[in-house]
Amino acid sequence: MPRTTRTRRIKGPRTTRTLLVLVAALALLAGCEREARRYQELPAAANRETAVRVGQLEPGAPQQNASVRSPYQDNAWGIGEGKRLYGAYNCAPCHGANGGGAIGPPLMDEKWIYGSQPDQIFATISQGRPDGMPSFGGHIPAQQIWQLVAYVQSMAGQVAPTNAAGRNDDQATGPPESRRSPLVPVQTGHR
Amino acid sequence: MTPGETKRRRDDERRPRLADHDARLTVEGLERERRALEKTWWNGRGLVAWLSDTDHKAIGRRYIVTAFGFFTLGGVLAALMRIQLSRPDNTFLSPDQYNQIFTTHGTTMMFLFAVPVVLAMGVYLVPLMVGARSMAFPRMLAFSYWMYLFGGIFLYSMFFLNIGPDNGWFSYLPLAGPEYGYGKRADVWAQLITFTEVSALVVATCLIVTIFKLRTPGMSLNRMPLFVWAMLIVSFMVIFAMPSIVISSTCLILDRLVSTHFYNQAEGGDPLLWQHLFWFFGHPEVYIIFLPALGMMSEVIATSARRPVVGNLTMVLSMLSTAFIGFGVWVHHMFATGLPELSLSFFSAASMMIVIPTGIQIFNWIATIWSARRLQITVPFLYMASLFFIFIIGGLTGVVLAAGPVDRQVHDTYFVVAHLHYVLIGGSTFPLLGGIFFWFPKMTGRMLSDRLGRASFWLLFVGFNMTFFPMHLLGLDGMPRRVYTYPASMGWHGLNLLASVGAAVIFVSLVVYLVNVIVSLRAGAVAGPNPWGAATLEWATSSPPPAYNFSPQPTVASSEPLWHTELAPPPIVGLASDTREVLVTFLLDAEPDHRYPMPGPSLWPLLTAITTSAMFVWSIFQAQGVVWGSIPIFIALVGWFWPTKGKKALEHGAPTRLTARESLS
Amino acid sequence: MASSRVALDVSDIPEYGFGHRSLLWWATASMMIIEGSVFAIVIVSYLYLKGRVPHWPPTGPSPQLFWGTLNTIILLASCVPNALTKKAAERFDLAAVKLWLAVCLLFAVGFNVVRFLEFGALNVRWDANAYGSVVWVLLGLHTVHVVTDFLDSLVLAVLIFVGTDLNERRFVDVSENALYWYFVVFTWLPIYAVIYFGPRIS
Amino acid sequence: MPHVQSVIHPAGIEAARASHLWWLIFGICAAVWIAVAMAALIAIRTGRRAASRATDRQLGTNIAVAGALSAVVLIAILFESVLTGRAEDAIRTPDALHLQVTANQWWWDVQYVNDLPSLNVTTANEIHLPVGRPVRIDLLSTDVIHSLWIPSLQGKVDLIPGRLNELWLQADRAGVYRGQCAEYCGLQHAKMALVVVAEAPDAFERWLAANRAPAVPPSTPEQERGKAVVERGPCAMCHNITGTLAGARSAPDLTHIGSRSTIAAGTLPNTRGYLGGWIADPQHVKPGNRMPVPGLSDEQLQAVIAYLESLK
Repeated sequence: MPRTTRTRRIKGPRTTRTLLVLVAALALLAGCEREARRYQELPAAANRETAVRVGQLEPGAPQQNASVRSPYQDNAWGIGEGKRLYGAYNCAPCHGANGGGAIGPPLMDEKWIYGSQPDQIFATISQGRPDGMPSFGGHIPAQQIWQLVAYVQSMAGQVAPTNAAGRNDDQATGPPESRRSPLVPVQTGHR
Repeated sequence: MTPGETKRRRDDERRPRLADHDARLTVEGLERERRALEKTWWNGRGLVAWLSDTDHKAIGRRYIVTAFGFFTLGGVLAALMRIQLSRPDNTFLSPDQYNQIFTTHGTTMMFLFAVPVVLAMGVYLVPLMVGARSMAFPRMLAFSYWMYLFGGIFLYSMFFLNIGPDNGWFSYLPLAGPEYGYGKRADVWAQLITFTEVSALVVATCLIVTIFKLRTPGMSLNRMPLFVWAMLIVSFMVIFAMPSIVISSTCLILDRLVSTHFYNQAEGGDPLLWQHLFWFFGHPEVYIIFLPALGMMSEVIATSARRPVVGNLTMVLSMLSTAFIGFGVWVHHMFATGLPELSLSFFSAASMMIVIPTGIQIFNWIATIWSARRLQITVPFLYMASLFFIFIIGGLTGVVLAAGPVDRQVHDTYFVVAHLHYVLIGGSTFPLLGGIFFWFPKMTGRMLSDRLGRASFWLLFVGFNMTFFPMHLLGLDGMPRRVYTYPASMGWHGLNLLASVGAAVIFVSLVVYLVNVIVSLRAGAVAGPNPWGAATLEWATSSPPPAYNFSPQPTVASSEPLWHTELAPPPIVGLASDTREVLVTFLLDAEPDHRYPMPGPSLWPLLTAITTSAMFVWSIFQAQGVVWGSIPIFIALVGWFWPTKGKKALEHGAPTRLTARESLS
Repeated sequence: MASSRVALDVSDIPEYGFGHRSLLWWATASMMIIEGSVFAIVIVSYLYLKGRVPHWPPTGPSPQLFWGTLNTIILLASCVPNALTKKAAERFDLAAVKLWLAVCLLFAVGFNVVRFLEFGALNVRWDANAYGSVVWVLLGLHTVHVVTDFLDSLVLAVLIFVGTDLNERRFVDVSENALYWYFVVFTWLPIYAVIYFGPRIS
Repeated sequence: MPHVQSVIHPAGIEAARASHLWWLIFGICAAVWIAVAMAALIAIRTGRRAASRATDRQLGTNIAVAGALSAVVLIAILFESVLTGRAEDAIRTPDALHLQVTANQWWWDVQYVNDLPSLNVTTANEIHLPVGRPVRIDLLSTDVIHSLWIPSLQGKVDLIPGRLNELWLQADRAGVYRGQCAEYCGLQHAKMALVVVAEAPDAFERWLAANRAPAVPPSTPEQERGKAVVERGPCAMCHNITGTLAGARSAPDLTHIGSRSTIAAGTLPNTRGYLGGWIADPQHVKPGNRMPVPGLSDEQLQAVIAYLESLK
C-alpha cells in the first residue's frame, strides 16, 4: 500500500512537470508571436515581391502554393497597425470601412480577384491593379504594406480570431475582424 | 402543533448549563479531551492532505507566504524600473518592456500583495482573537486561497510570455480597449482582477461570519479587539467596493471580446464611465489596505504601552467614518478630466475631511504611548511608530492632492508616486512588517532576532525615505509618471539616481528581514504562549496553536482578558471532540446559541478552483469558454456539497494518510 | 484558564439554528449584498449612459413588454410555493418540503424558459450601441442568478429526495435557499422596471 | 535644473495662483508634521519613564481639541482652494486668443483658429503665445486619452476622445517653456512633449503671419530634389506641406518645420544632424512611433534634409 502511494507520488510530479514544460513552450511561441512589437526590423519574408498570377494555367508545377508566409499574419500588433494604416492611407473610401466594398471590391468576402496568398496581396497593394487600384509601392514602406496584408487577410477571416482586431471606438459596422468566420478563399480572376 | 414544531420549541429552550467541579475539568479529563481533539482536527500527512487542508492557520500562512512571494516579484520589477530611470535616456529597458513592467508592478502590489496579505493576517488571527476553534466556511477559505494563487500564477506566466498587461494598473479606456489594446494583454489584466475579486469577496464573507457568529461567549461587540473591528469594517468595504470593479472589468472584457460599447463614445458609451467605476472601487481599495494595518497598530501599541488604547470607542467610530467617507472621494482621481467645478469642490471637501478620523486615531495612539505604563520599544513598536513620521507625510500630501488647483498641477506626476508610496508603504507595509514580527512567535513558536530586526527596520526607514522623498521634488519640477525615460536636459537625473540608490537600500533591508525569518525558524529563541505579554485571546493558547486553537475554549469578561486574569470566566466544555464542532453565538452579546460541525479537509475546493480558473482563462480567448467552461465548475461544486459517508468518517478524525478518494468525499 | 474548576457546559444546546442564528444565513446575506450592489451599479451605469444621449433607445423600438411582464408574474407567483417550502422546512415537515420544493422547481423551469424568450424581445443587439450593451448585461446578469438558483435548488431537491445524511441542518439549507430565491425575485423588480420602462419614461 | 517645466516657477497667472496655494498648504502641512512628530517623540520619552499622570479623560479632551484644530485647518485650506478655483475663471474673456490642440499618439497638432478658416494656422508640437493675453485652448483627441500640461503656465486638462475640454491660460513672462503629455497614452507617452514660446505681442503677430504663408519654394537644386522626394516618396502619405503635393494630415504639419526648435514631439533639437538621424531611422529614437523607416538612399536623405531645413 505505501509503495503504490510512493510510486504515485514520485511519478506524479515528473509527468506533470514534462506536461507543464510542453504547455509553457507552446504558449511561449503563441504568446511571443502574437504580442511581439516589431517596430524596426523588416520581418524575414518582407522584401519578397512575386509576379501576380491572374490566370489559373501555368507551365509545370503550379507555384501558387509555394508562397511566402505573411510576416504579420500571427502578430496582433502588426494586424492592428495594418488596421490603423487602412484608415490612414484611405483604403476605406473604396473598399469600405470594414472591407464591405464600395467602388472597390469588398475585402471581407471569400472572393479574391488576384489571389488570397500573402505575396499576391502584397503585390496587389504595391503594384496596383487595373481599373483603379493605385500602386503604393515606393509610397508605403514594405513593412507597412506587410501590415496591411495581414489586416486584409484578417478581414476575410484568414487569421486566428485571437490575433485579429476587435471593434473600433467608432460607429458600429458589423462584426469586427476578430468575430468573422473563416472563409475558404476562391480566386476569381479579373472579370 | 406538528411534531416538528414541538421539536423546534423544545430545541429553542435548550441552554448551556454551569458545570461545577466536573470530571471533564480535572487535569486528566482535559488531557483526554485534548487527545481526542488532536485526533479529530488532525489533517493527516502527505501531498493530498496538504492540498486538502482547510485549517485557517495553514491557509493564512500560505496566503502570507504567497503574498510575500508576489511582493518579491513586484519588488524586482520596481528595481528594474529604478535601474532604467537611474540615468537619462537610458536604454536598459525598451518602452514596451517598461510599460509591461510598471503595469505588472502596480497590479501585483495592489491586487496580489497589499489586499491579500492584510486579509490573510485576518484569516490567521481573527478566529484566534475571538476564541473560535475554526473559521466559518473553512472550505470556501481554501477555495479563495487557490483562486488567489492561480490568479497570480496566471498573471506572471502571461507576463513571462510577453502577454503582460501594459496599460497601467488602472487600464484606462480607450487605451486598454479593443481598438488600441492590441493582443490579449488588457484581457489578462481584466481577468486577473476577476481572480482576485473572487478570492477577496470569499475571504471577506468568511471573516464577517466568523466575527459575527463565532465569537466566544462573553466577547460582546464592545469587547472585540480593535484588529478584529478593523477586519470587520474592511470586510464590509470589500463587499461594497468590489462589485464596482467586477462590473467595470467585465464590461471591459465584453467590449474587447464581443464588441459591446460601454466605453465607446461613438456609440453612446463613455471612457469616463470606466474611470468613475474604477475609482469608486479604487479609492476604497486604499482604505481596505490601510485599515487592517491600523488594527495591527492598535494591538502592538497597546501591548508595548501595557495599557488599552485610549478611546476604544472613538477608534472604532473613526475607522467606521473612514470607511464611509472613503466611498465619497473617488472623483479626486479625475480632477483633470474637465468635470464641472461644483462637483470638484464637493469631492475636494470629502477628500480633506477624510483626514480627520485618521488624525483622531493617530492622536489616540500618541496619547496611549504618552500614558504608557513603562513603554517597551520593541521592534514591532518601531515599525508602528514609524507611521507617525512617514505615513503622516503621505496623509498631508493627500491634503495637497485634494486641493483642485494644486492637484491639476501635480496629478500624474512623481509627486503622486511619492504620495501613494508614503501612504501605502508607510501606512500599510511598515505596520504589516511590524505585525509579522509581532505575531511571528505565535505562528511559528519562535522569536525573530531583535538585532537583525532593528537593523532591517532602520535600513528600511532610511532606504524608503531616500527612494520616495526625492520624488516629491521631481514631481514639483515637472516629471510625469509612467515615463520610461527622460531627457538629460530636464535635470532630473540627480534625484532619480538618489531614488535608485535608496531602492537598493530597501532591497538590502528586506534581505536582512528574510534572513532573520529563515534563521529564526530554525534557531530562534523558543517563544512561550505570550512572549510580549499581550492582552488578546490568541496569546492564551500555545505557540504555534493546535489545529483546534483552544482546549478548553476560553470565555472572556473584558476586552483585555489576559490582563484581567482575576476575572477568570468559566471556560467552555461540552463541545464534541469527535467532530470538528464550533460554538455559534449570538451577534451582539455573544451568548451561546448552538453547536455547529465544521467540514473536514477536502480536495473539492482545489478542484473547483482549477475548473474555475480554466474557465476564466479560456473565456478571454473564446467567448463560448464561459458556457462550456462552467460545466466542470458545476460538477465540481456538486461534488463539493454532496454529502457522503466519507465525510462522516472525516469528521470523526482523519485517517493516518488521507487518500485522494477520501479527501474527495 | 484550564485551572478553573467551573465551566460552561454547552453539550446540551441544539446543533442547528434557523434564520439569522445560522452561519449560512449570514453567508447568504453577504452574497445578497454583493450581488445587490452589482445590480445597483449596473443600473446606475444604465442611467448614466441614458443621460448622455438625446434619444433612448438611441435607435430602434423599446423592448416588447409581453415576455418580461409574463416572467415578472411567474417570478412573483413562485414566491408562494417558495414561502411554503420555507415554512415546511422550519417545522421539519419533510413531505411538505418535498412537495413545495418540486413546485418551486416547476416555476423555475418556467421562468428560465421565458427568460430566453425575453432576450429576443429586447429589440436590440448587445453590439449595436451602448444601450444594447447595458440592457443585455443587465438581463444577462439576472439570468445568471435565475439559472444558478434553479441549479442549486435542483441539487438541494435531489439531496432531499435521496435523503442522504438528512439532519436538521439540511432543513436549514432549504430555508436559506428559499431566502436566496426571494432575493432573485425581488431584485428582478427594479431590473424589470429599468429594462422595460427606462426607454419609455424620458 | 532648467525649470522650464516646474510647478513652483510659474510664468503665468494661473500657475502663479496654483503655486501660491501650494506654498500655503505646504507651510501648514510642514507645521502639522513637525507638531505631530514632536508630540510622538515626547510621548515616547514620557511613556518610557511611565511619567504621565494624565487620566484618560484629560487625554480625551486633548485629543478632542487636536481633532477640532485639524478640522479648522482643513476647512481653511478647503476655503482657500475653492477660492483659487473660482479665481481661475477670471481670464475667461471673449477676446482671448483661440487655439485648438488635438492630441495624437504621440504628437500634438496645433491650430490657431481664425474666424476665416482660410486664415487658420496649423503647426505641431510647438505653441507660440503673446505675453499678457488670455488664451483659450480647445482640447481634442483622435485616439486615446492624453493630458496637456504646461506647468509654467497652468495645470493639466485631459484630452478625451469624443469630448471637448477647454484649457485657459495666460503667459505673463516671456520665455521658452516645455509641456508634456501627463496621461499615460501608450508606448511613447514619455516622448510626447511640446515647446511653448511666450513672446511679445508684435513678435507673436510676426510669427503668426509667417506661419500663415505657404511653404517657401526650393531655392537650390538639392532642395528641388528634396521636394521631389518628399512629394513622390513615403513622406507625402502622412505629412502636409502647404503649397506642395504633400497634403496628408495624419502626421505633423511640415510647412514651416525649418523654423521649429524641436522634432519628434519635443524629443530632439531641430538640427541638421538630428533631423537626418530621425528621418533615417525614426524607430531608433522613438521605438514604436508611427513614422516608419522610409528607406531613402543617402543622397535622397541629404536632399530631403536640405529641403526641410529650408522650410522656415
